[in-house]
This record gives sequence, C-alpha cells and structure tokens, in this order.
Amino acid sequence: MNAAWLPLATLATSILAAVVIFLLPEESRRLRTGINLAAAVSKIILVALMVGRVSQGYQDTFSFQIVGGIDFVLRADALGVMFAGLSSLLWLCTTIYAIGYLEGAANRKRFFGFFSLCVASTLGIALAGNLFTFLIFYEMLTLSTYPLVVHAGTAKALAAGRVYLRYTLTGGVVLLLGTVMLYSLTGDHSFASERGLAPYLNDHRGLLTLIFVLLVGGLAVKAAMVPLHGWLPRAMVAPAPVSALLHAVAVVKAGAFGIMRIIYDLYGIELSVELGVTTALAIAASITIIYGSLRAIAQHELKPRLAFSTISQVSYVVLGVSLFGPFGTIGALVHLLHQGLMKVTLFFCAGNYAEELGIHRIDEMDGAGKRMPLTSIAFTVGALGMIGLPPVAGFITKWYLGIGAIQADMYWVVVVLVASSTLNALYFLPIVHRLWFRQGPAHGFGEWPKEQRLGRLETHGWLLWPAVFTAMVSIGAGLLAGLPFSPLDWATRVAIGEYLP
Amino acid sequence: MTWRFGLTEATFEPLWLTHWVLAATLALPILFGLLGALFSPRRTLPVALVCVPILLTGVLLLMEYQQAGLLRWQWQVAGVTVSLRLGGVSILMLLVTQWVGAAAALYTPGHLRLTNPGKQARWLWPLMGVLISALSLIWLAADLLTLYAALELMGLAAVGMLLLSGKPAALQAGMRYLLLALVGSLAYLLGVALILGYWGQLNLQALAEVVEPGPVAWIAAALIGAGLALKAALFPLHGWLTPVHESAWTPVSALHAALVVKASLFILLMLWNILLPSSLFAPRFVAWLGMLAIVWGGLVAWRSDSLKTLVASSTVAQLGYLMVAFPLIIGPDIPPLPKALAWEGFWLQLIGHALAKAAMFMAAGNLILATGESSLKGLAGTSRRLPLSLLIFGLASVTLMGLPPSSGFTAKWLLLQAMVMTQQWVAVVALLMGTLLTAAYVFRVFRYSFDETAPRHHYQPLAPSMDLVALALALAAFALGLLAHLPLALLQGGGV
Amino acid sequence: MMTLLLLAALLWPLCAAGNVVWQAYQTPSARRNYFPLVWLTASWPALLLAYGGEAHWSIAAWMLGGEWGLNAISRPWLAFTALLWSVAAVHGRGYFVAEQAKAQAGDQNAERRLLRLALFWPLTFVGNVLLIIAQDIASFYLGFALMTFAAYALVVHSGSQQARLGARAYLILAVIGEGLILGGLLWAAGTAETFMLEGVREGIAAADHGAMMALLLWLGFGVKAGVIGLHVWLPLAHPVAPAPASAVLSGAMIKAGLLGWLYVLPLGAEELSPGLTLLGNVMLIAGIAAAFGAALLGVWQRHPKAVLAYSSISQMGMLTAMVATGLAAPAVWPLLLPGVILFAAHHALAKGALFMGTTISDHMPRWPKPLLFALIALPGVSLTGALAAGMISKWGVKHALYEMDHTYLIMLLTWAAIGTAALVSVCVWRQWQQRQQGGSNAFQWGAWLVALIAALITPLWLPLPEGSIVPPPLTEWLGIVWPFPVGVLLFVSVAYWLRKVGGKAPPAGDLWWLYSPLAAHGVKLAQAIGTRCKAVKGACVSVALAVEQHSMGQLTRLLSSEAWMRHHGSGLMMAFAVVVALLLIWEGMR
Amino acid sequence: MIASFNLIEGGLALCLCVAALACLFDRHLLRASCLFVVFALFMTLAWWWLEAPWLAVAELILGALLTGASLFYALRAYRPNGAASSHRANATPHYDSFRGSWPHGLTRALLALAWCFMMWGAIRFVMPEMVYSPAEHPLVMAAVVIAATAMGAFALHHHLLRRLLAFNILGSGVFLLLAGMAGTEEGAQALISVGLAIAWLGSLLGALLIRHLFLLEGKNALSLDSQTKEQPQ
Repeated sequence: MNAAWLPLATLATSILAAVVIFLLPEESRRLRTGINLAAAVSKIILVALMVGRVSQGYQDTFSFQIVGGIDFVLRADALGVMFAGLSSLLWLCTTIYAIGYLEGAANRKRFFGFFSLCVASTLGIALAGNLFTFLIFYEMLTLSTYPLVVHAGTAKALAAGRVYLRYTLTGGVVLLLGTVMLYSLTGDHSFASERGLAPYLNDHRGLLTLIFVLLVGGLAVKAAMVPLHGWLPRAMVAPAPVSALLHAVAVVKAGAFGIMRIIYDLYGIELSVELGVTTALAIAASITIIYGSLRAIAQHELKPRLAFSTISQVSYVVLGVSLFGPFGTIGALVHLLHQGLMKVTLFFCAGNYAEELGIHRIDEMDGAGKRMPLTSIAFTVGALGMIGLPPVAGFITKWYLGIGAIQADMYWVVVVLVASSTLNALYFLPIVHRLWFRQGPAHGFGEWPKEQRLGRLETHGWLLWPAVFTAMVSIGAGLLAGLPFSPLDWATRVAIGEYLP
Repeated sequence: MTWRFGLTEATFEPLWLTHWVLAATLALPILFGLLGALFSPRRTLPVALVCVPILLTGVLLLMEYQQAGLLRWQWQVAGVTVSLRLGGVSILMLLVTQWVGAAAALYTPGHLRLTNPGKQARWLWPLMGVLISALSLIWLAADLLTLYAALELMGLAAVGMLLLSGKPAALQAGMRYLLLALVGSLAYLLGVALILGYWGQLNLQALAEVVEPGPVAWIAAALIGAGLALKAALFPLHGWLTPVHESAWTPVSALHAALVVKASLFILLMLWNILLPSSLFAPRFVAWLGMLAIVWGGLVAWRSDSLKTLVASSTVAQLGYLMVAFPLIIGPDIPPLPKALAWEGFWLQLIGHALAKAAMFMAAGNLILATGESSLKGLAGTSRRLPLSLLIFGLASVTLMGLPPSSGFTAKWLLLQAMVMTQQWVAVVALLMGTLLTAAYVFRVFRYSFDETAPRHHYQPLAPSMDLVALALALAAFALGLLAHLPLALLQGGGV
Repeated sequence: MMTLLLLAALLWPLCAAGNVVWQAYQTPSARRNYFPLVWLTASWPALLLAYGGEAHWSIAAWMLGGEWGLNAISRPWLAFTALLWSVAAVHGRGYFVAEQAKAQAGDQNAERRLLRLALFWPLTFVGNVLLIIAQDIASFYLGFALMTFAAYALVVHSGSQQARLGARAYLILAVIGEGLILGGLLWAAGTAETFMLEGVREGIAAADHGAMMALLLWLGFGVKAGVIGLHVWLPLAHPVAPAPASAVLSGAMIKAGLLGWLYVLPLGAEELSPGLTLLGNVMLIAGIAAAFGAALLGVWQRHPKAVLAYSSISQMGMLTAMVATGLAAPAVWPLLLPGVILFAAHHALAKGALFMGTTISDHMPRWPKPLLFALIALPGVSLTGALAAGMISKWGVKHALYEMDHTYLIMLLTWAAIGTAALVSVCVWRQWQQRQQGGSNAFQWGAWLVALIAALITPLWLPLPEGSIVPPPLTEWLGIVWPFPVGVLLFVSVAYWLRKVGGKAPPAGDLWWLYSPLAAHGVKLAQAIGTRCKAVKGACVSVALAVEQHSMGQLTRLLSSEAWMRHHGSGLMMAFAVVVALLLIWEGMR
Repeated sequence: MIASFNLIEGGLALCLCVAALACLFDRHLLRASCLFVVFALFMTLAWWWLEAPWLAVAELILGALLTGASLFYALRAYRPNGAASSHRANATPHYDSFRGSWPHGLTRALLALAWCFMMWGAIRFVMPEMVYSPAEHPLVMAAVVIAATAMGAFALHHHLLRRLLAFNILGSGVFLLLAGMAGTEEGAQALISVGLAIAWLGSLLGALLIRHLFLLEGKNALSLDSQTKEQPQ
C-alpha cells in the first residue's frame, strides 16, 4: 500500500501556506498568524503520520516523469522523515518565535511567505527521492532564503545577501554539474536503489571520484565547510528567527543532509570508503571543526560567535558521515537533529537578548542571567550541549562520533573531538560565566544598551517559550535518549537500515 | 534529422475543417488587428474575447495534429508552389506564439491606458496582428519562398511596432534595425538564389532530398546563416537589439524578444540542418560564438544601469544557450541520445525563454511604469510597494537563471546532459557560467529593490491585468520545468 | 524500597535547589532563609541509600542506557560522601549566619552570593551521588561533569580577587580534565564497544593501546584527584572557598577522581600488558612524589587551608601510589582495595573536620583553648595514623602490602606520614596564630564535632564487606605511630630554625605560577599569530579588492566594445558569412 | 546574333555597374539619388532583356518611381530652408561630408572583395559554363560586382540616406543574380517580386525615419554617442 499523497501533502502544506500568505494583504496579521500556525501544526501531524508509516516499514512514494529518464520523486524513507521531523518541529518553534520577533515590523507578509517557502524547500530536500528532485529543492532553498537574509534592507544586509548568493549559487552550479555528470553516467538513480554505484567502479573510478568531489563540493558550500564558509557569518545580519532557521535546519543542514544522501544512498558507504573519499572528507571536516572553533573564540559579538560555532558543529555531521561504521553514522544522523535543537535555542536566546536588552556584544552580557533567567538558562543549556556536556543532547552525539572514529581506526578524530570540545568550552563558558557570575546592569552597574520591556515575563512570551521549549527538548533528547522515537533511536534505526539492508 | 522539422511525407490528408482552421490561424490575427485599429480597445475584455478564437484555432490544430500526425498542404498559385506543414515543432511554436501573443495583447490595453501614447497607438493592433500571422506562417512554411515572405513581413511589422513609441532614441534604434533587417534578408535571399540556381528547388522537403555537400551548399549556408544571424541577434551581430528594446513599448518588447528573434533562429537551424548535414565546424563556430554570447550578454546585463537594457542584454545571453546547442543538433557523429536530449533542450529553452522573457519585460515595464524611473537605482524600496511585479520578475528570472524547478532548469539540464555525453566541456562551463552571470544581474535588480533606506512616496498604480498577464506567463515558464514532458511529447510525435 | 530511596536521593537535592529558586522569587530578601530544612537534609536520602544494601537498577530510556548500582565500592563511597555532605551542609548553615544576616539587611551582593551557593550546593551533590552510583559511562560522565562545573560556584563564592583566581584555575584544569577523560573514555569504550564502566575496565585490560587509554583516564581523573603537576588548583581554590565547600571539595569531590580510577582502570586484573604495568610504576612514582613534594611545599604556607590543601595533595599522592599497585602489582589489589576505601573514607571525614576546624579557630567558642586546639588537631593526628581510625586505615593498607612483601612502598608511605604530621602541625600552628574569638555558632561547631567523631570512628560505620577491616596487632602500633611524633619534632625544630634564619615561603599553588606565565605566553603567541593571520587576510582582501576594481575597470572598457559591435553590425555580418564560408570550404576540402 | 546579344547584354551590364558604383560612391546626395533612378531604369531594361516583363513593370513602378520618390522625399528634409536647417547650419545639406578612417574603409573593401569571391565561387558551380567563358553572362558578373560593392558600401557609409541607397542597390544586385542563375521561372519571379515590394516598403519606412530623425534630432547618421549612456558610470 503506497500512500503517495502523504509526502505530497506534507510538502504542499507549507507551499500552500506560502501562497496564501502572499495573497493575504499585509495588514491581516491575525489571519496570517493563524495560517502559519495551522500549517505548522498540520505539518507536524503529517510528519508524525509518516513516522508511523515508516516505522511500519512502508516507503510512501510519489513520483511522475518530467522528461524521459528523469523523474520527480518524493519518498518518505527513514532518513528523510528524520530530517522532515526536525524541520517541521523547528518550523513551529521558529514560526512562533518569528511572530513575536517581528511584532510591528515591516514587510511581514514577504517574510512569512518566503519563510514558508524556505521550509517547504527544506522538506522537499528531506523527502527528495533522487538527486534531481533534491537539486530542485536545494536551489529553491537558495532562492527562498535570499529575501530572508536581506530582509532588513540595509546596506549591510544587502551586501551579505550578495555574498550569500555568490557562494550558494556557485555551489549550486557545481552541484548541478556533478548531478548531470552522474546522470549521464548512470541514468536516473534513486536514493532507494539497493545496488549503489558499485557496478561502475571498475570502469569509471576516476570519474566517480570527480563526480563525488563535485557533488560534495557543491553541498559543502551550504554546509559551510572551510574554506567555503564565508557566507555564513555575514548572513548573521538576518533577523534572529532567520538565523536560527538557517543555522539549525534549513541551509547548513541541507548541505549536510545532502552529503549524507550522497554517501549513504547514492554512492553507498562501502564504495565511498573504497574510493578513499571518506578520509578526505573527514580531514576537511576536522579542519572545519577546529577552524570554526578558533575563529569563534576571536569573535566579540554574540551572533558571529554562534555562526562560527555552527560552522564547526555542522561539520560534526560530515565527520560522522565520513566515519565508516554504524556508530559514526548514528553520530552523524543524531547530530543533525541535536545540533538543530541546540543551535536554534542559542539563536532564539541571542535574539531575545538583542530584542529585550539590545545586547549584541558578548561583553554586554554581564549579569543578564538575573534580568532574563529563563532565557539565560536556555542559553546555558544550549551552550553546554554545544560543548558536549551531558545531559544535553550534544553529549550523545559526541559520544557516538568518538566511538565511530575509534571503530573506523581514525584515532586522530578523537583528538579533534576532544580539542573541539575544549575549544567550545573556551568560547561558550565565558559567556555563561558572564551571564551568571558577573555583575552587570541587573545588579545596578551600568545600563543595558537598549532595554525594552516587551512582556509581562522577562520578555515577550512568543519569544520566550520557543527558546525554553527547544532547550527542554535538547535536554530531553540527551537525558532520555533511550526512549523509542527519540532522535537517537530513530538515528539508530536509519543506521541499521544502512548497514544491515 | 529533417524529420524532426516535419519535412517528411504525411500519412493523412488534412480534413476540410483543418483547411479552414489553418486559414483562420493565419488570417484571424490580421483581421482582428485591423479591427483593433478601427476601434482601438481601451479595456481588456474585448481583447480577451478576440483572442479566444485565435487561441481556439491553435488548439484545434493541436488536436488535429495529435490525431493525424504530420499534416501537409500544397498549393499552386500562379505557377508558384506554396507548401505548408504542421509538424511537432510547428504546432508547438504556433501555440507558444499564439499564447504569448495573446498575453501581449491582453497586456496592451492596460499599458496604453496608463501611458497615454497618443494617436499612433492604434497602429499597434494591426502590426501585432501581422506579426502574429507572419510568425505563424514561419512555423508552418515548408518552402523558401513562403519563409522569405513571412520573414520579411515579420521583420517589417516588428520594426513598425518598435517605432511606435516615437521617441528619437526609438527612431534611431528602429532605423538601425530596419536597415540591418533588410540587409539580412537580402543575404538570405542571396543564399536562396544560389540554392535555387543550383538545385532549382524551393520546397524544403524536396531540397533536403537533393542537397549534397559542396561549395554551393556551403556558401549558401554561409550567406543564409549570416543574414539570419543578424536578424536573430546572434552574438557579434546583436548590437541592434538592446537599443531597440530600450525605448520600445513593453508589450512590443515582450513579443519581439520572445518570438521574433527566435523565428530567424528557427529558420537558420532548419536550413543549416538541410544544407549542412555533415558539417562540423560551422555549428561549432556558432557554438563558440554562443559561449561568448552567454558571457558577453551576461556581462553587459550585469553592468547595465537601466532595467530594460538589462532585460534585453539577457536575451543575447539566452540566445547563446540556443547557439551552443547547434553542434549537438546539426553536427555529425552525435549519438542519438545526446542528439535527442539537445533537441528537446533546445526547444524547451526556447519556449521557456519566450515565456519568461515576455513575463520579464512586462514585469520590468510595470516596475518602470509604476516608479517612473527606468534605472535600477529607481527600484529602491519596490519590494515593499510593488511586491507582485517584483515577484513576477523573480519567477521569470528563475527561469532565465535556469534554476529549478523552472523550464530553464530542465532545458539546461537536458543540454548539459547532452554536452557531458559528448564531452563538450567548454560548453558545459559556458552554460554554468551563464547561470552565475544571470544570477549576478538578476539579483542586482533585487538588491536595489530590497533597499529600504531610500523612501519613495509616489507610485503609479497599475492595472491588475498587467500584473496578472505577466504572472501567468511567468508561472507558465516556471511550471514547464516540471511539466516538460507535455511540450516535449509533441516534439517526439513529429511524423516519425 | 531501594528504588524509592534512589529517587529520593537524586530528586530531593533537586527539590532543595528548586526550593532555593522558588524562595528567591517568593520570599522577600529580608525574611529569606537560604538554608532551610530541605536544604540541610538534601543529602540525607543518599546517606540512607548507602545503608540500604546492595542494589542494581537498569533504565533503558536513560541516555545511552542507564545502569546504576550499589556494590562493594560504591556503597561505602556513597556512605562517606553523603555523610560528609550532610555534615558540611549543617556546618555551612552556621558558617553563613553572618552573611545571611547581611543579606537580610539588604546587601545585594551577599544575597546574590548566598543564593548562588544555596542553589549550586545541592546540584554539586547530585552530581557526586550520580557518579558514585553510576555503572554506565554516560551517567558517570554526567555526574562527574555536573559536580565539576557546579562546584565552580562553590569555589568562586566570595567573589574576591583570589577567589576568582582560584575558581579560574579550578575551571581551566577541570575543562582540561574533562577533555582527557572524554578522550580516554571514548577510546576505551569505542574499542570495547561498550557503554558500561566495567566494559571500559575490561577493554583497557584487553586493548592494544590499553596503557594509553589508561594514561588518559589517569590524568583526566588525576586533575580532580590532584596528581602531581595537575594539582595546582587545590592550593589555589581551597583557601578561598568557604570552609564547608572546602570540606566537600577536599573530602568528597577529589575522591571522585579516585573513584574514577577505581571504576575505569583495570586494577588487579590478571595478565596486564607491560604498558599498563609501566603506567602503574609511573603512577606509583608520581604518587610518592606528590606525597613528599606536597608536604615539603605545604609547610611553608601561611593560610591554614592552603596547608590543608597541600595535605590533601599529599594524602591523595599516597592513595595514588596505592592505586598504582593495582597496576604495578595486581595481585595485591583484592587485599588492598578495602584498605584504600577505608583510607579514602577516613581521609574524607578527617579532612572535612580539619577544614571545618579552621572556622572554629576563626570563631572560637568559649571553650578552654587547649581542649579546643586539641580537638582541632585530633583529626590530623588520626590522619598520620597515630590513633583511632587513622591507625586502622594505615594498617589496612600496610598489612595488604606486607602480605605481598612490598616493603619499600610501606617504608615510603610511612615516611610520607612524617610529612603529614608536619603539615598538620603547621596547620594547627597557623590556626593558633590566626585565632579569633566570637561569632561561634552551634551549627558550626556541632557539625564539626560530628565530623570529627565520624572521622575517628570511621571503620565502625563504613559499610565495608565483612572482615575487610583488621585492627592492627599491638606489635605493629609503634611502626604506625612513630611518624607522628617525628613529624611534630621535625616541624618544631625546623620552625625554630626558620625563625632564626627567616626566608620567603613559596606561594600557594606552586606550579600555577609557572603554568600561568607559560600559558599567558602561549595565548600571547596565539594572539600574535592571530593578528598576523588577520593582517595577511587583510592584505589578501585589499589585494583582491584592488584586483576587482581593476578588472571592473577593464570590464567597463571591454564592454564599450558593445557599442562598436552595434556600429559595425553589417560589417560583422559580412565577416560572419566569410568566416563560415571559409570554415565550411576548408572542412569540405580536407 | 549571339555576339550582338552579348554586346547588348554587356553594355547593359556595364551601364548597370557604372550607375551603381557612381550612385554608391557619390557624396552628393541629390545626384546619387538621381543616379539611383537611372540605375533603376537600367534595371528595368535588364528585366526586359531577361524576358521578365512583369518584373520590369514592377521595377519601374516600385524601384524607379516609388523608391525614387521616397528618396527625394527624404532628401527634402535637408533642404536649406527646411525647418531643421538651424540644427546643422554649417553642414552642406546635400553633401555627405563624413570621412571614415582608412582601416574602416580597407576592411570594408576587403570584405566586399571576399564576398565577391565567395559569390563567384558559388556561381562557378551553379553555372559551370562561366568557368570557361566568363563573359558569357555579363549580367551575372555585373550582379556579383554590384551586390558585393553595395554590401561593402552599406557597411562603409554612415549617412543614412547613402546606406538606404546602398541597400536598394544591393537588393537589385541580388535580384539580378537570382534571375541570372535561376532564370526567370515563376519561383524566382515570385521571390523577386516579394523582394521588390519589401525593398520599397523598407525604403519608404527608411525615408520616413530619416526625415523624422533629422527633424527631431538633426541627425543623419546612427551615432555612437547614443550608446555611451548605457555604459555603466
């Protein structure tokens, strides 16, 4: 039984939401909010349905032919549903947050319209059943995020948007080339295909490697791997919910997820190891991890520091992918989710500080824990998770990655992990320290840069609760990782499917 | 290869109804154009009503084609044989012509109402009618004489339309266009003279059977190629294109960029296909020029400050994509699969570009009309005030950039696949460069439009039909990306 | 029942922490009691749990699969840890009376400090309990990390310059330690594919690189346990922390490092690889060096708590040496283990009592001074092994070593006790010098007395397996007792001599003053490299910008040929035709 | 008989060539226009000679009369007492004083030569007999020369009217070539008729435009400077 409508409906939810939002006038705030939330909730329900179907062993597929030999395929497989689940969950949180964040701002219609499109693209990426479909949504994502990045319309934002496009479009073009070459070599190749590309190994070894480099090179731009990361810190001028979404689910994750698809579902992990590309990828990821952390230490503003942290963290996923063995895979998969949760928390909090107190620089954060305790707790949870301390979800990831590295006989990766954890501690602990242990305006020393009283609580409820929720989920994902349908459990399920077909 | 152009024997004779439909297809646009000159409609509704029968003829022909396959007509008029045929390409391009033409016509009343151009505006209608008829004839014509006549008719109508705005710049550009177009047709005629003198055949199908490679074929091909390349604004001969669009009316620009230059290109492709069945270098030469065109057009568009120049220069680059496909379609020793892919890619790119460019011109026209400024800087803040026009511009530019899921993407995909299969890496690079350059100039527009720092106060409100028509075109170009097999299926059915 | 107790042991401290937050928002600061009954009793369920007998729990949903248990090691450990925490909490209530009064009077700073301490105290305790009962890696690591990082708040409590320095030293070393532990655990667990501590133990014994893993883990836990070289935070943090915090730091928390060793090192395993044996010897030397070195440095300290910190290092050095025998001479280990536990427990309580004692001399109750100072010195005397529990614990270790004929070790340990005696003497002497009257409080000295008594009678209450405690035979007494008088005599003579000669004492934290300039240099170097990189990058960017500008100019010039093409359209067309014709002819003629 | 025929044909060809060349390279516009009418009349004769009376009539009406009229109509704009004379008071109205650079002229000449050779090369194959006796078809030869020269002149000149003239002569040359090679069968006649009509329409439109341009802008050539404003900054 094939419920083809399910992936299609899931995708259509957010596209429809985008269309309706574009059609609504700018002023109808309530209706737009309602549609946003309804679409987000219904998408979560649909994804939950898909999760149920997948766990029963179905793979719902929707496909039609575009031209001869090229199909448009949406398929709900375990890996895709995992990413879809993350994006739909965080979409809800981010939508709520964005509604609060943009209260009274201009151009909300455009913002929410493209926001929905952005999520639709992410979902399409998650559910894409072959490389062609993936490419479609991958590029759609680039386009739909551009208006979000330049939303503020300032010169800085516009410049950032230009840089963003330069990087991502070039990456997209390289990806396109790789895809076309692959199609020319092998024809339409579904992600669900069992046989991988191994039959082509003997005759086309060099070509396969070249295609791999092109594909992963194109994806690495979005995954912000060094030296293709330049757009990410600049894109920080976007509004906080956008940064949160870009960093947690949409853009960087799309790149990382794409690399996963390439290695697991297209080439097959054995073939990738055989080609020797995984080692190169692991080295690149390690360089990114260390470089990102080092650069993060040098930042004096909160959002750029988080941005470099993202650069570092997303490469954990890539690192995990490049480790041969189930543990590395589980680590990569689970980090995809965990990093999303934690990073989104951190960005929500950063946005809260900026909105409520006008804090942008780290040295302005002294004693903010007293003024905004819940936000600060959420931030602390996210920061500790990034360091990889238990019980936050980051620990689980780091653990699996480390074990995966050991099993793949790449001991140096453990060194990288430990070094990265230490570096993470070096740049996150000072912030936490400032929040809780320094005395600042809340204790009567000095003043906040630009304080607003946005709500009855420490800040506007729409801003506060998403951050608290994601922080709680981050802890929950770590503390109760053994529960069924937890990120770890689902990642294990996917990995088992990968290694024991 | 000639079967792809429908130059083969037909299985069925056309029914009597089909004759009438054909006649209506060719005559109705002129007729309605004259009516338009008489009544000069100020509203969209009558125009829409008039468009319906024309579109209906196209649909009827399509149905006929799908039932009977290739259709041929041949008449003797005073000793001269006129032959037409309705093949896959013909019907496809006919439909595109009619629909884009209808869109331009629907756009026109709103545009005229807002711009108030004066008396000469009424001449737009008959010229448009003639243009559509001539174009339809070009797609259908199967002999060199008809082609020549239709080509000339189209050229003159196009010049006339472009001149209508009456500005000095328009006159000057129009003059250049006129002279070059006339000379171009004479070069074409010179080639035809050689063909006629050597083989004594004007009928394309008969010609295809007797043609053999030799100096006459080569020189004729060179002359025809040069003339048509000038008319089609292929790369080094494209100079007249931008100024023409700079000052023309929006619907005229839309029609011109979407269809007129394509018609010359179509003839060029078809005749070279017949004359040079096994030549390698000439198509390669065109392909190299095409690569240059992609880069050059992109650069010019990128550095231009005026919105219309940008859009017009982008046509040069987009034609480059079509030129690059030449060696794949014409050249010898191309395996069937890449050939078929390139063929499909060529037409999809052509159609996609026609739709998207028309939409883009309309969107650009709307923006210019609303802001009252034609420079890019004048767009500051439009993202807030004119989101719909900008969205249309964006949708159209997605197609031009060749980003998914637009028809431009699918076309580019097909072309790329064909090129990769035949190892034409330079062309691949040029195509990809084209994407980036297109993105560069398109997003320059957006960068200005997203600028919130420059507040503006007065915007001219637009007629809803203007945006809706453009939106429909842009969406069509967009949707063809995923529904590409619908038009491409027509191509494959062409009288195999 | 045990499960309920377990839940209570973990949740009750959390309730206490929650209560603190709740009070902070509910009760006005003037009436706020930072140390209510809930807070004081936070550690009691855990204490009860330790006496509930052995037990085992598995919780599949917990992180990577929770395995918790109370066994021969963790039960006594939990017992003495919880006891020390309970006593220290009560002591703290007395200790902080003055500060609380200040807070209630409206001192914002005091209020903030107390709130922080009251909040983090139970959290630290939860971490401590969790790491003791955990049998799986994740829970253990969680407990360890929670304890480590929450304790930062305890160290930094006073907020003074020194406190911040001490806290920073603590935190930096803790982070390094966490990194080392993580690396070691990952390596070992990855090789053995296990989530359990036991698996790690077996894995290290079996793995090829077992010695390296063990080294990482040894050093990682060694940060907490004050292994020589990594001990520098102890003398910096202890003097500045409030006395009850020092007590738990020194008594319970540094023991967590020891426990870590016991859990993960393959102590007493058969057929250890040569690498592990070598590591055991290194540990042994390091331990002995710490035992002596700390004593030598400690006697110079002015602050009694610093002296005690060095004493802790010294004591932990001895324990390190004992643990090392588990690797160097695995056969001894089964006999030695109960002795080690007893030693640790005794040291915990005794050190706790000594630290609390430092506050007693600061706020002397109106007791006869000789009695008071005798009591203050008593746990120290016990530590040297001269009486009561100290003697028994010493013997517990010694007789195990005797059985296996490790006479050198015994000798060294005995000599180290001289150092202990000297340190205790210095401490008491310093306290005598710095004694102050008044401000005494029943909670304060009551808790102190309880700790003192508990220290003296450790073997009686410690839930060790039957028969593992052997009272020393009378013949051996002298051999155990003699270091104490010798140490005191040594101290007296040296002190007398020193008073004549004079001289400068080495600063507390010894090696820290070597590390920090080095680190500062390193940071400076890194910054210099960073600046250099930035400069290079800036140069690259400016060059790129210049190139871009130049090429843009070129481009503009190039694009002007567009006008040329426009103007020469017809000529170009002619050329086009000629070129195509020539191409075709050339091709055709070939 | 044949020789006399050839003589007449040769003379006609010579006259055509001379008229065409004179028309193309005469800088005096009025005279050039007159020369064009003369050329058109010769063309009429040529059509008559080639036994295509209909074409002769068409040429007479469309080519000589109507096109000539259009040209003179355009020329009237340059009349000294015209409304626009103030724009270019210093310029001789009926005289094209524009001097191109010599490389410009040289390249055009070379290109025209190349076209000449190209057409000649093709004709060698279309009419193999001409290889042996080139003088057999003097009209065809004249047509080649005229067409190539006119093409070169079209590319060479700047003055719009002269370009229009060049285009017309080019057209005639092409038609002549067509007729010479393909004979005057119906297809060729149809092509030529269409071409004549179009040429006249084009000339008319061109003449109108020339007038307008001159009256509006005072321009009689397509200038380069109008493009500079499209260049960035």
